[in-house]
Amino acid sequence: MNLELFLLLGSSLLAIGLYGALSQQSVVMLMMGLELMFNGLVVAAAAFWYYVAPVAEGQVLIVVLMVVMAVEMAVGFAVVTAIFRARDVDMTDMAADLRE
Amino acid sequence: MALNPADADLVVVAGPLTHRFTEPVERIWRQVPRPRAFVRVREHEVGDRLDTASVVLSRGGEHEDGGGEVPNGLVMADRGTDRDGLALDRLHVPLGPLLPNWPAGLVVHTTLQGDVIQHAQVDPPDEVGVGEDFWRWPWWPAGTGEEITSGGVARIRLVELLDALGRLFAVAGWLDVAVRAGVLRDFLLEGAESAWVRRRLLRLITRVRRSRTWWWLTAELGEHRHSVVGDVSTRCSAWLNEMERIVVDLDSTESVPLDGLGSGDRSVPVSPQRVLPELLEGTEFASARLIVASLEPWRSPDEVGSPGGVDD
Amino acid sequence: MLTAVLFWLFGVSAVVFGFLVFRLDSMARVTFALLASFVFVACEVLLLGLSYLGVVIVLMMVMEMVIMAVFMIMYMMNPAGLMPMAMYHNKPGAMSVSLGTFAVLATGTFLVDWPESRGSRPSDTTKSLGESLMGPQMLTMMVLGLVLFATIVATVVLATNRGRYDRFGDDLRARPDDPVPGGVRR
Amino acid sequence: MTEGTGWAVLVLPLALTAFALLALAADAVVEVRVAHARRSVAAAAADPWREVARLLVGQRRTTVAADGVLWRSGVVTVPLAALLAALVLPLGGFAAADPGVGIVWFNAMEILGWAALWTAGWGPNSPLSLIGGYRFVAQGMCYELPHMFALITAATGAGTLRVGGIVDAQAELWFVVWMPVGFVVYLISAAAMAFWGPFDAPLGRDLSGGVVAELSGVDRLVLLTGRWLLVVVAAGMAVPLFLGGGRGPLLPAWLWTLVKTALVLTFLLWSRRRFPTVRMERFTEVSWLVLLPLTILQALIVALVVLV
Repeated sequence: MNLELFLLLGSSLLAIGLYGALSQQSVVMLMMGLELMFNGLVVAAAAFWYYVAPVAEGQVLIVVLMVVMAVEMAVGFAVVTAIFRARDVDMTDMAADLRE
Repeated sequence: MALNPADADLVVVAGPLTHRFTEPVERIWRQVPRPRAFVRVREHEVGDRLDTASVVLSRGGEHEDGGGEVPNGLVMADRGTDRDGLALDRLHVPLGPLLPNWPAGLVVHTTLQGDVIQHAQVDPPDEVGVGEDFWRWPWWPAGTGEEITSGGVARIRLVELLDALGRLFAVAGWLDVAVRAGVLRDFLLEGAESAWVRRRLLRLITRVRRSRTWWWLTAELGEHRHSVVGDVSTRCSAWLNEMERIVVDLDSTESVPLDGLGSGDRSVPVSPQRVLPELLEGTEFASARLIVASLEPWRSPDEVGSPGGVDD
Repeated sequence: MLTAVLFWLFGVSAVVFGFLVFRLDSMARVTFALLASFVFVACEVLLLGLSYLGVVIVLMMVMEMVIMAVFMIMYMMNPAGLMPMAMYHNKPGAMSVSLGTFAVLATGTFLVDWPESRGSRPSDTTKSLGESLMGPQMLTMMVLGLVLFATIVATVVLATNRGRYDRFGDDLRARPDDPVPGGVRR
Repeated sequence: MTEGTGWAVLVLPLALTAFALLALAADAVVEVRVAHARRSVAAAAADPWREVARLLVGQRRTTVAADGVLWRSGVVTVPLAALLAALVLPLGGFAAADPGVGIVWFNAMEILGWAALWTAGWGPNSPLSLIGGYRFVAQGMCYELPHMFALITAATGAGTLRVGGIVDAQAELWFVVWMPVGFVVYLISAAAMAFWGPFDAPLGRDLSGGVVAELSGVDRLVLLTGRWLLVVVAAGMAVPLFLGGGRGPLLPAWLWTLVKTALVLTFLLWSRRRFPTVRMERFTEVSWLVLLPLTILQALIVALVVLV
C-alpha cells in the first residue's frame, strides 16, 4: 500500500467517470459521470494528505470537493427539472438545440 | 388478520362467493405463500371456524397495466402531466374489490403518478353483489310480523357507524382506536349489556374528540363544493355526534312503525360513482384512502326506498 | 497486511461498481452502484485515518443517492431497465479519451518523484480539521456556506413553477392556494 | 469508557434481539387487553415466538419482473444498519466501540435505512410497495435535519463527538434538563427513523403493508426484526445523549442504562397507540418551519452557554 496505488485507484475512477460524462446522452447520467470523477479526486486528495502533506488543509480540500459534488447535483437536477418542464427532454443532444 | 397475501397463511371466504369476487379471490390465493390453506365458511359455521382462521382481504391490482409498449409481456407505464407541470410516468392501478379496510366490492380505477391520484373512475355499482343484506337484519323480523324496537334500530345503527369509524381509524393508522371500535361493534352484535356499551362508547368518543392530532390530520381533506358536505373531519365529527345521540336509545323498547324506519339524522348517502372521482383526483394515496373511508358505507342508489336505506 | 487486503478489496470494488454505473440497464441499480462505489471510496478514506471525512462521505452519499434515485425514476426513460436500450453518443471517442487520460495519469503517477511526507500526522484528525476550518480556513468555510446558500435559492427558483404570488394571491395575504394543504396553514 | 473486544460484536445482536423480543411480548400483551381477546397473558406473550416460527417455515415469494438484487439487499440492510449504529451504543461504562466520531457514525449508519427502505419498496415491482418506499424518502427529508441538529446540540454541549465523552459531560447535569427541545426532537426523529409509531406510513395499513406488502417468510422476518432493532437502538441512544448514560443512584450503571432504555422504549410503544399516522404532506411544514428553527435556536443557546 503506497501513494502510487491510491493514485492509480483515483485515476481509474476519474477515467471511468470521464467516459461516462462524455458518452452518456442523458443529462442525469452525465452527472453520474461527473460525480464519479469527483470520487476519484477524493481518493487522490486523501492519499496526498496521508503520504505527502498531512496538514489540515488537505482535509479541507476534501470538504470542498464534497460541497462541490453536492452543489453540482443540486444545480444539475434543478436545471434538468427546468428543461424537462419547458421542453420535456432529458437528453444533452436535444437540449443542445435550445441554443438555436 | 393479514394485510396482504404475502403475510397470510389462510384464505377464508365468508359468505357466498359471487361472480364478482371469484377472480380476485383466485388471484389472492395464487399470491399466498406456502404453507397455506383455503377455507369457505357458510353463514352458520362462522363461529366454529374462525377461531383458527385469519381472514385475508387483499389489495386488488398488483401490477401496472395500461398503455405503452409491451416488452417481454410486461406493460410499461405511459406518461402524463402532473400537478407541477412535469410530464411523468403514470401507473394504472385498480383499487379493490378486495382491500383491507375498504368497502367490499368497490372498485376504483386510478391513474397514479408517484402516490398522487391523477384520475379516478369507479365501476358501476350494479355489479355489487354481496353484503348488502347484512345491514338490514334488524328489519328481517318485520317480514314475519314481529315487533321492532327503537333500541334495536339504535343498536344496528351504532354497529354500522362503529364499523365505518373502525375502518376510518384503521386507514389512518390509528390502530388502537380502530381496535376499540371493532371490539365495541362485536360486543354490540353479540347483544352486550347497554350500560356497559354506553360507558365504553362515550369514553371512545371523548378520546377521539380530544385528539388534536386527529383533527389536524383530517381537516380540509376531501372537501367538495357540490357533492358532499364538509371534509373528513366534519364527517367523522358528525358520526361521533350521531352515536352520542342514539346511544341513549339502546334500552328503549318502544316499537317502531315500519314506515318510520331509516328516517332520522343520517347523512344523505351519495353515489360513489359520481362523487369519488371528484374527491379523489389530485389527492395523495393516504388522503384518498381516508376520503373513501370517511363516506358512508357503500350503498348503491337502487337501495333507495328499501328499509334501512335512505331518507326520502 | 490486513490493511493491504482491505485496500485491494475496497479499491477493486469501487472501480467495479463505478464501471457498472454505465453498464447496467436499470436506473435504480445504476444509482445504487454509484452509491456502492462511493461507500468503498469512503472505506479507503477511513483506511487512511480520516475517520470524520470517511463517515461523512457515507452519510452524505446515501442521502444524495436516494434522492438521486427518485430523480432518476422521474426523468429517465426505462427506469427499471426492463426494456434494453442504449443511450450513448460517440462511444468510441469517449472511450479513447478516457483511456488516454488514464494512461497519462498512470504514467505520471509512476514517473513523478513524489516528495517524502513532511510533518507528522495529527492524532485527532477530526479536531485538526475543525480547528483549521474555524481558524486559518475560516474564509473557505464561509465561502462554502455562501455557495451552498446560493445553491439552495437558485435551485428552488429554477425548479419550481409556482412563486409566492401564485400561492398567496396579489397582496400576499390570502390563504395559500396549494394543491394539498400543509400542516402549518400559512 | 471501555471498548469491547470481538465478542461484544457477537453479543450485541443477541442482546438487542432479546430486548426487542421482550418489548414485542409486552406490546402483544397490551394488544390482547385492548382487543378484549379471550386469551391468557402468557399465550399473548408467546406470540412473538410463534410469529418467528411461522415466518421461518414460510415460503419466500417473488413477483413478476422483481428487481431481486435491490429488493433483497434492501431487506438485509435494515437490520444491518441497526446493528452498525448500535456499535457505539454504551452499556454502562462499556461499548462495542467508542470512536472519536461516534455521533456521526450513528447518524450515518441510521441513514442507511433510507437506501434500505427505498430499495425494499422498489424491488418487488408493486405500486403499493413503491409508494411505501417513496413515503420513507419524504419522511427522511422531514425528520433528518431536525434530528441532526438534536445530535449536534448534545455534541456541542459536551464538546466532543465521542459518545463516551458526551456521557462524561453529563456528570453534573443531564442534557435533557437544559436541552429539552433537542430531546423532544430526538424522540420524534427516533420514531421517524425506525418508521415507527405515528411515523409508520411507509408500512401503512392504507398501503396493505407498503414496503412489506410483498414480503413473506424469512425476508419479512429480517425486515421486521430490523425495524424492531432500529427502535431499540434509537431508544437506547437517547440514554447516552440526553439521559446521563448509566448515571443513577443505587443500581449499577449497566442496569440504569437498561432501565432508561426501557422507559424510552415504553414511550415509543405508547406513542404508537396514542397517535394516528402522521402524513408527511402535513408534517413537512411543521418539521421545516417549526422544528428546524427550534433546534437551531437550541443549538445556538447551548453553544453560547458552552462559550461563556
